[in-house]
Amino acid sequence: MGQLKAKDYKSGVKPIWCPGCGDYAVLNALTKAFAGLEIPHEEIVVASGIGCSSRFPAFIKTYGFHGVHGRPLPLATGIKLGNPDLTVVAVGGDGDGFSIGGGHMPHAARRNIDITYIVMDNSIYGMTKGQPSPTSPTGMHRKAAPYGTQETPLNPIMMALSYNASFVARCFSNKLKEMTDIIMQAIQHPGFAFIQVLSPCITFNDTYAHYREITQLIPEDHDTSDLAAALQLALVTDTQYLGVFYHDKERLGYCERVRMVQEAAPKMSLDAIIENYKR
Amino acid sequence: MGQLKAKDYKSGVKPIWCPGCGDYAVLNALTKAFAGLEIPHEEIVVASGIGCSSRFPAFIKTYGFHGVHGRPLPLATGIKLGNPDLTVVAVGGDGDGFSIGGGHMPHAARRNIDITYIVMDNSIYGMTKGQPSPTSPTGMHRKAAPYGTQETPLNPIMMALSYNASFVARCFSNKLKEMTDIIMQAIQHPGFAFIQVLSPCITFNDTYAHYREITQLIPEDHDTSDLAAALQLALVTDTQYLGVFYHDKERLGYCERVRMVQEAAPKMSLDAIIENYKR
Amino acid sequence: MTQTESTVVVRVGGEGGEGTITIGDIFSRIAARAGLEVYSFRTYPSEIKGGQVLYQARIGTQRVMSEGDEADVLVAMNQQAWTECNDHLCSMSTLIYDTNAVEVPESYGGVTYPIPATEIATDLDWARGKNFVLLGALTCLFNFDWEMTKAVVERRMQRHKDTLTKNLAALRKGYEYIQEHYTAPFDHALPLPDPDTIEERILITGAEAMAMGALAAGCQFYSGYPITPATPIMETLAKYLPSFGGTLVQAEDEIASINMIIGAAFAGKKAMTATSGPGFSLMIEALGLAGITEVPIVLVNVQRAGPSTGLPTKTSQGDLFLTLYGGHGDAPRFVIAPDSVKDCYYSMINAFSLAEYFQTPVIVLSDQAMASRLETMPWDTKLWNPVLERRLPTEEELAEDYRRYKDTEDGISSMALPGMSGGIYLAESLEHNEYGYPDQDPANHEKMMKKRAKKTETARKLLKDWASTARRWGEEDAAFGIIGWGSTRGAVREAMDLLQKRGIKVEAIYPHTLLPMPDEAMLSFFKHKKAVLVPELNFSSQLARMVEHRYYKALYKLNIQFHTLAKEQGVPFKVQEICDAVVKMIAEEEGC
Amino acid sequence: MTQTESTVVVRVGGEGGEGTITIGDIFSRIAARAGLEVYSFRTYPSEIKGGQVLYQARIGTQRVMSEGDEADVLVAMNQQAWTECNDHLCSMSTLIYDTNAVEVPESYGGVTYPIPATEIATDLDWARGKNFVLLGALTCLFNFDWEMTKAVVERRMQRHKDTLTKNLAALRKGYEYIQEHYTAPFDHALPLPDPDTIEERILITGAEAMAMGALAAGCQFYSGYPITPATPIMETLAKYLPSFGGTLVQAEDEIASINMIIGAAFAGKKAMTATSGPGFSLMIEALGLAGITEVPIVLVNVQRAGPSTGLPTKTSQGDLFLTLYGGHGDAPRFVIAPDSVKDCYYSMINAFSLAEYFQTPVIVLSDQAMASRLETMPWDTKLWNPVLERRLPTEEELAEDYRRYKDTEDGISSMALPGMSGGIYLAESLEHNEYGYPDQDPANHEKMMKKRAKKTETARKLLKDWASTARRWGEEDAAFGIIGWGSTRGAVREAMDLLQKRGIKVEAIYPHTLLPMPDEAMLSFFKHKKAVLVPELNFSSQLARMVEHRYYKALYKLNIQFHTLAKEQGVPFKVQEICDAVVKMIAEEEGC
Ligand SMILES: Cc1ncc(C[n+]2csc(CCOP(=O)(O)OP(=O)(O)O)c2C)c(N)n1
Ligand SMILES: Cc1ncc(C[n+]2csc(CCOP(=O)(O)OP(=O)(O)O)c2C)c(N)n1
Ligand code: SF4
Ligand code: SF4
Ligand SMILES: [Mg+2]
Ligand SMILES: [Mg+2]
Repeated sequence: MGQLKAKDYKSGVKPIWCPGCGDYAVLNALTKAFAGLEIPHEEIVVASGIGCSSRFPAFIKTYGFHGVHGRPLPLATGIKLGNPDLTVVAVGGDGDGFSIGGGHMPHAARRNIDITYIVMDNSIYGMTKGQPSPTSPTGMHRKAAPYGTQETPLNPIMMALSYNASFVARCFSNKLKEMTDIIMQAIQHPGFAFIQVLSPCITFNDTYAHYREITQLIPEDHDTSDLAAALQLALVTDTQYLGVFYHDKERLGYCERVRMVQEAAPKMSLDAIIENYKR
Repeated sequence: MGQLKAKDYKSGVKPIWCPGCGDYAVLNALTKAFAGLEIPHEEIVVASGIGCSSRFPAFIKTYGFHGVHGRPLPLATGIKLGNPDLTVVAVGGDGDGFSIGGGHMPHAARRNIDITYIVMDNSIYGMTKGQPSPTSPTGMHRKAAPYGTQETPLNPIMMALSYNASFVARCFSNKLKEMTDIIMQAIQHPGFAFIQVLSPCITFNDTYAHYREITQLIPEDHDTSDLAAALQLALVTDTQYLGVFYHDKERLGYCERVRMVQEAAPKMSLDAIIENYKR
Repeated sequence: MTQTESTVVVRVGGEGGEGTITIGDIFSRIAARAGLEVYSFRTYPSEIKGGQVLYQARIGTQRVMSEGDEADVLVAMNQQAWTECNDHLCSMSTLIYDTNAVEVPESYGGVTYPIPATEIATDLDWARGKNFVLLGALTCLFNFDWEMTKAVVERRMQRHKDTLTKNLAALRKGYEYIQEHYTAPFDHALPLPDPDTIEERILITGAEAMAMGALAAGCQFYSGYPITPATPIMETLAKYLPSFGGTLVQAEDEIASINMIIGAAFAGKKAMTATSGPGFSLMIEALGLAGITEVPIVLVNVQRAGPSTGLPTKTSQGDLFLTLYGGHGDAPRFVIAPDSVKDCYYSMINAFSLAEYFQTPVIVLSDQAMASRLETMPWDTKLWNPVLERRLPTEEELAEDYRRYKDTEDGISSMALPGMSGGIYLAESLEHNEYGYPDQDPANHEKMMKKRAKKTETARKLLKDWASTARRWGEEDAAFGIIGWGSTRGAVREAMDLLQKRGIKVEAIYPHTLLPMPDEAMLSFFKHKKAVLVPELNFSSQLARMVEHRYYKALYKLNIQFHTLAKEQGVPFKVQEICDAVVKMIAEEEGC
Repeated sequence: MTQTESTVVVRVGGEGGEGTITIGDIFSRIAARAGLEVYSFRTYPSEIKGGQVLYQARIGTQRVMSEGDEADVLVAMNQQAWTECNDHLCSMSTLIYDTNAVEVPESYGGVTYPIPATEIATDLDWARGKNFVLLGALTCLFNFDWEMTKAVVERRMQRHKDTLTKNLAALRKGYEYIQEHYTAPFDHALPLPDPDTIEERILITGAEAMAMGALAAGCQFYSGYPITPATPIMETLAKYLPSFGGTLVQAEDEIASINMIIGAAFAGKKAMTATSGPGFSLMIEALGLAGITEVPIVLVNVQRAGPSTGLPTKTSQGDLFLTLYGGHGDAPRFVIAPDSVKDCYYSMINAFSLAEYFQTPVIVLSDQAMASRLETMPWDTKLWNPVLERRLPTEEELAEDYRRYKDTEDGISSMALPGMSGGIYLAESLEHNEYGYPDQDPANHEKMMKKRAKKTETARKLLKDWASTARRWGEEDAAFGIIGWGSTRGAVREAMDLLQKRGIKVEAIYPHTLLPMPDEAMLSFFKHKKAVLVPELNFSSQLARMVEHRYYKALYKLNIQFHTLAKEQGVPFKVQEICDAVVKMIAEEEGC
């Protein structure tokens, strides 16, 4: 097992992504992370929603589930609870995760379900050909917004922190090594880990140059156990910090809590339960 | 018009609420606010979802819409955009707003749609007889959670701030005067105003005493234009601060932005548009 | 006693929040404990407190099949209870009432038991206990043993320790009030069996029976969102699932619920959710996902009256079309319609069997009346049908070129579970090839559509051998028939008894699965019929339209006239309504 | 030329991202500009780049009704385009190809135009321009005027100023290459009309036509969520709505979309959304809300192949059942099925009329093929049917005891708008009384169910007088019939032409509204039929099942045999498939 390479985790199906799409880097980082952690293929499930980024599971050699738009989190939650021994990674796009699926993250976070959630955020709807997404900047012109978007972009890191997610990080497709490292930490984290990856859509919203300019690693002295400090970093938007904002190492993951409930529950047979209905 | 009293805004339909339910105070505060602002009955719409709190529109003498569970925000957004001259208030419960409807608030906030959204938060599902809600404390025992809830409660104020809502406040049903005053500010605010009301469910989760103990007015010197400061206050959960956390007086409301787009758009007839399809 | 001499209908009416349901429920349990058969019905407003509430318990010395059309005994906690009931009470009936809350005009000719319940309770410094005063009086009239009565109350109220003593005192006072003031025998008292000879039965609601069925089937994962009237299924499983190593998650909404159970089932667990109309509507998208990815899930829809929020606490059978046809594009699903509380239990076992074996979503279509009523049922663990399990890949399959969606003859392919080495595949919501990878080729699409659809035909064959795929009552050669589904069964069967007494022969059929339809049973049922009636609790006669369409050729050939009886009022059929409709049908057909 | 002598089918095939669709689209526009009739079809994978792409333009000197079964001319940009097409190309056909990308075996017997497109483009230092080289060659072969060709390209590419000059150079090179190398006349060239006599027509997609129809109807509010293939409706309205003082919101999801339009319509605006299968499934809950609160909304469902994500870029008619029956409980809705691009325009106007007048949701059921194809259509603003508006309360009504949900004879009650003094009411998702306040009384529920259902009957009466509630083609006394819906119409009409040439008489009917069904037209259609064929693009013959059920008595009485033709492959019918099915039906019926 120790001999597994990143490429062994590629399914061999040619990604449908445009050449230069930021999502390739995420595929590389995740396969590297799996290889680095030596997780057997069959003990991994990658679940996704719908979008370019969500086509991910077809390209990776693990069990996969390409679900419906916006629901990778409930799907992955069910998978993990269905078999807590699995390593479960949910992936998707910014439209998938912050627009139609935006209602699920608060609950994945408050359950602290032991999955890693990677959002490939390109601030655009790639698959449907370039409509503004919840993280698109105000004033962006697209066919669906010919007069420019009138909305303020959401701040996914702030949101994740406000949901009290126990692991919150940001990566950039251009920084493969850092991303691999963070994904490895996230997978090892027993609880809900959220990673926003700035992953440019080269076809409809090429932000590589912009992000190269405004991204910056989180200062080394940042205390990742300090939520208030994490919020301060997240508030800054003209610089986009990269790295781990917050990491709560104390809180129990949901699977552990479920296990404790099961342990606390009296063992009963159906006949014993039925006794209750006899009286 | 100037002679309107709060009671003139009551519909005469007897609320279905249990005696002592916190929602009565919200009804009183909102009617007082309407009277105080001298808004004619017919220029107001109160829209809601489903829940005890969401039965609200039947009890108030304005146009009303009792919609489906979790959707008061899209409904109210449509109403306001359908007729921007109206005063539109969305109301609902914590289950309605933070569970099934949790995906809508980020978008109402980033649009900055000119409506007031009042969540009567009783940390319980009242109408369905007492299941835990997203704001229920960890370890709470109910029929649906006989081993105690395993989730961390959400922090609605933090969430609203992280969505960059332009007006964010918390009230307590026991403090009618303060609530009335805050609702008046919210209605006058041209943009999205979010108010969390601690509104105990006397039947399934009587938190009056608890809240009397842990609530405290926001210090007078708090600068409501300072988002970072607001976040610090919101982080505190053993004390529940009451008052306005954040108020962005600069940002344009959505209706104004829509108006500007309409103004910028060239006036065209259908025939003129069709010309484009002739070539 | 109205329909059957050996049963009594006791109705308790009062304001919501006064403990009306509580004493109705406890009365049912005492009666069951005393060895009587019970069948209850409750209606309440969607308010939490306030609003008029009604609990009806029908008790008897033989099996009770419906809640009964009219009350024999009314316990009136407030004026409205009496007023509303007065029109329906036949003159020989009996009224027990709180004299401090209800005024009965002198002209009223029925038997009355006036009891100053509020006064008695207030004297105990426990005014809220007036309901227990009335309950005490009621049980005394029925000659129920005091110790047994007390034991049942103690058990039911064990979570309310603080008020138990006071309520017991109130109960006692009511019991004694009857003993002291009334010596004449009570008209409606039923002969009680010797306590030692009482056959073991359980008293259970449809919702609880469904939860028990899920446990019996081996359900290990539940995710659901509260909704009236489905919540009790979740609450029952919340209590017991952990004892079986299972997991229950209260999801953030119905969309999350169904996606979670799809995930858990994909991971290898038997998984289910339960909801009602509005929640079911929200699950339609993901139902198609389970269909195309071939993940076994069980969904319970406890129907309530729609459309939209409608009448959330009232019963209906208005979701049939949505359940049969609700989905964009065609994907297989099965539908089971339990027709009694007991059948709720078995239906869940069958639902899991079908879901797991066919890797297809199965919907159990129940309703508010059935899910929330108490019924006595004998407890036996014998299963009517084999329990079927998921087909897992063999070692050979996994060893080489495993194809998750292999196009087999019966449409069923083996399903690898994450963790199985060699079984890696993609569960894909896009049209896919046999390996699960996206494939948009026209021929592939057609092939996979056919593969999935084959499962329905395989199921139709399999179900033929199953006991009770369709239930039939009455005489096969009867010229007049009734086709029904779900919880209308009780009223129909009682109506048939009454009709039989009048010399009218009718046969009834209740399909257990509505998808696939039990064609053979239906066609054999039609054989001797001249006309059939399809009674159902919805506005547009949904079952009738479906059946008429499916079998119109047979109906035409056999010249069978089709009659519908649609009722959409939020309340169950009365036995009399069924009788009347049958009589009318016969009159029309016989031209008299 | 295959089906009709006066049309040519040009197919362009290549890798996604190579500009295949671009040149196909521009070619269509050039042909239209030259005065020819155009009907196009496109299929592409759901990938953004990569995957095989196909664009088919059928052009002709007279009205073209389908995309044509086979290509007369293939423009092959890559090897796969040629390989895939080879089987289908009849030997007399013509191949234009990039010699640098495609190898054609010597054995190939068709006419070929080998063009070193990549080389030519690379020589211009603009390798990506190879598609324009091929386009230039193609237009030259068809004798299209160079200046006109150039003007169309300039206009279409105006947003890509940076590459325009290079592409025009490539275009010119391709045009010249033909002029230089081929002098013999091109087999497929069509006679071109004198530019001055060309009748004014527009070239428009179904999606754009629906957007125009919405504007014509006075739509003022749109909220939608992107989804293939419905997005172009949103994008077109985003561009134009503000010019009419209207508002467009890109919502966070489909649930928000439909709730927003309900809100806007409640506030007084004509409001709509558009979506496809998965999004439509998510709207089912709120559709019932619009039904019970009686709020007028228009929903467009541009169908794509399901189930679930299915084949998102491919066409289907698989959502009919969901559209007709998708809802918990019964609430009225109307369904309109446009059957051509032109009809897309009028259908939207009719949809708003029905929605507003009846205060009921109306669903326009289109599909991917119809929405995304270009068709030439004459532009006339004459409306076929009256534009109906919402009934507002009179002053008298508002002055006293206004009842929003008054139970009127036709089921329609006046609708006050917020802002109207005296009109205050509650739009209520619970069952309600005439004022809108919750009322759970059984009799009230039944009354209000009936009130709402009355609107369907009123509409049925009204629609009888409407032009084109059902369209019929062919001879009324034909013994054989075709019943179809939506975009299969073109193939059916062409098939009828072919059949007629062979002396086979057929009549076809296309209901414009599928709910309510145009019963009179249907029954009159049946009169002389011996057998009917129902071709449709879904797996389970949904329209056939609905029609068969609705009219089975008539069908039986008239002894009409019912034949289905179901195709669920993601692609439209070929004309030949319809012909074959009709011939087969006739053979079976005539027993030969
Ligand atoms: C219910 C539903 N609504 C809409 C769609 C159409 N759709 C497909 S992908 C997508 C958005 C993709 O954006 P994002 O999630 O950011 O992914 P990206 O393509 O940018 O990676 C949408 C709206 C759908 N498939 N299902
Ligand atoms: C789609 C849907 N799911 C579930 C329900 C059932 N339901 C009604 S109210 C409610 C929750 C109410 O809780 P909350 O919003 O906190 O309001 P409260 O009653 O506490 O004021 C639920 C789950 C519903 N009506 N619709
Ligand atoms: S369209 Fe954008 S997001 Fe999609 S594959 Fe291409 S570059 Fe990536
Ligand atoms: S149940 Fe709770 S929330 Fe509902 S009305 Fe009663 S006190 Fe209020
Ligand atoms: Mg994106
Ligand atoms: Mg609540």
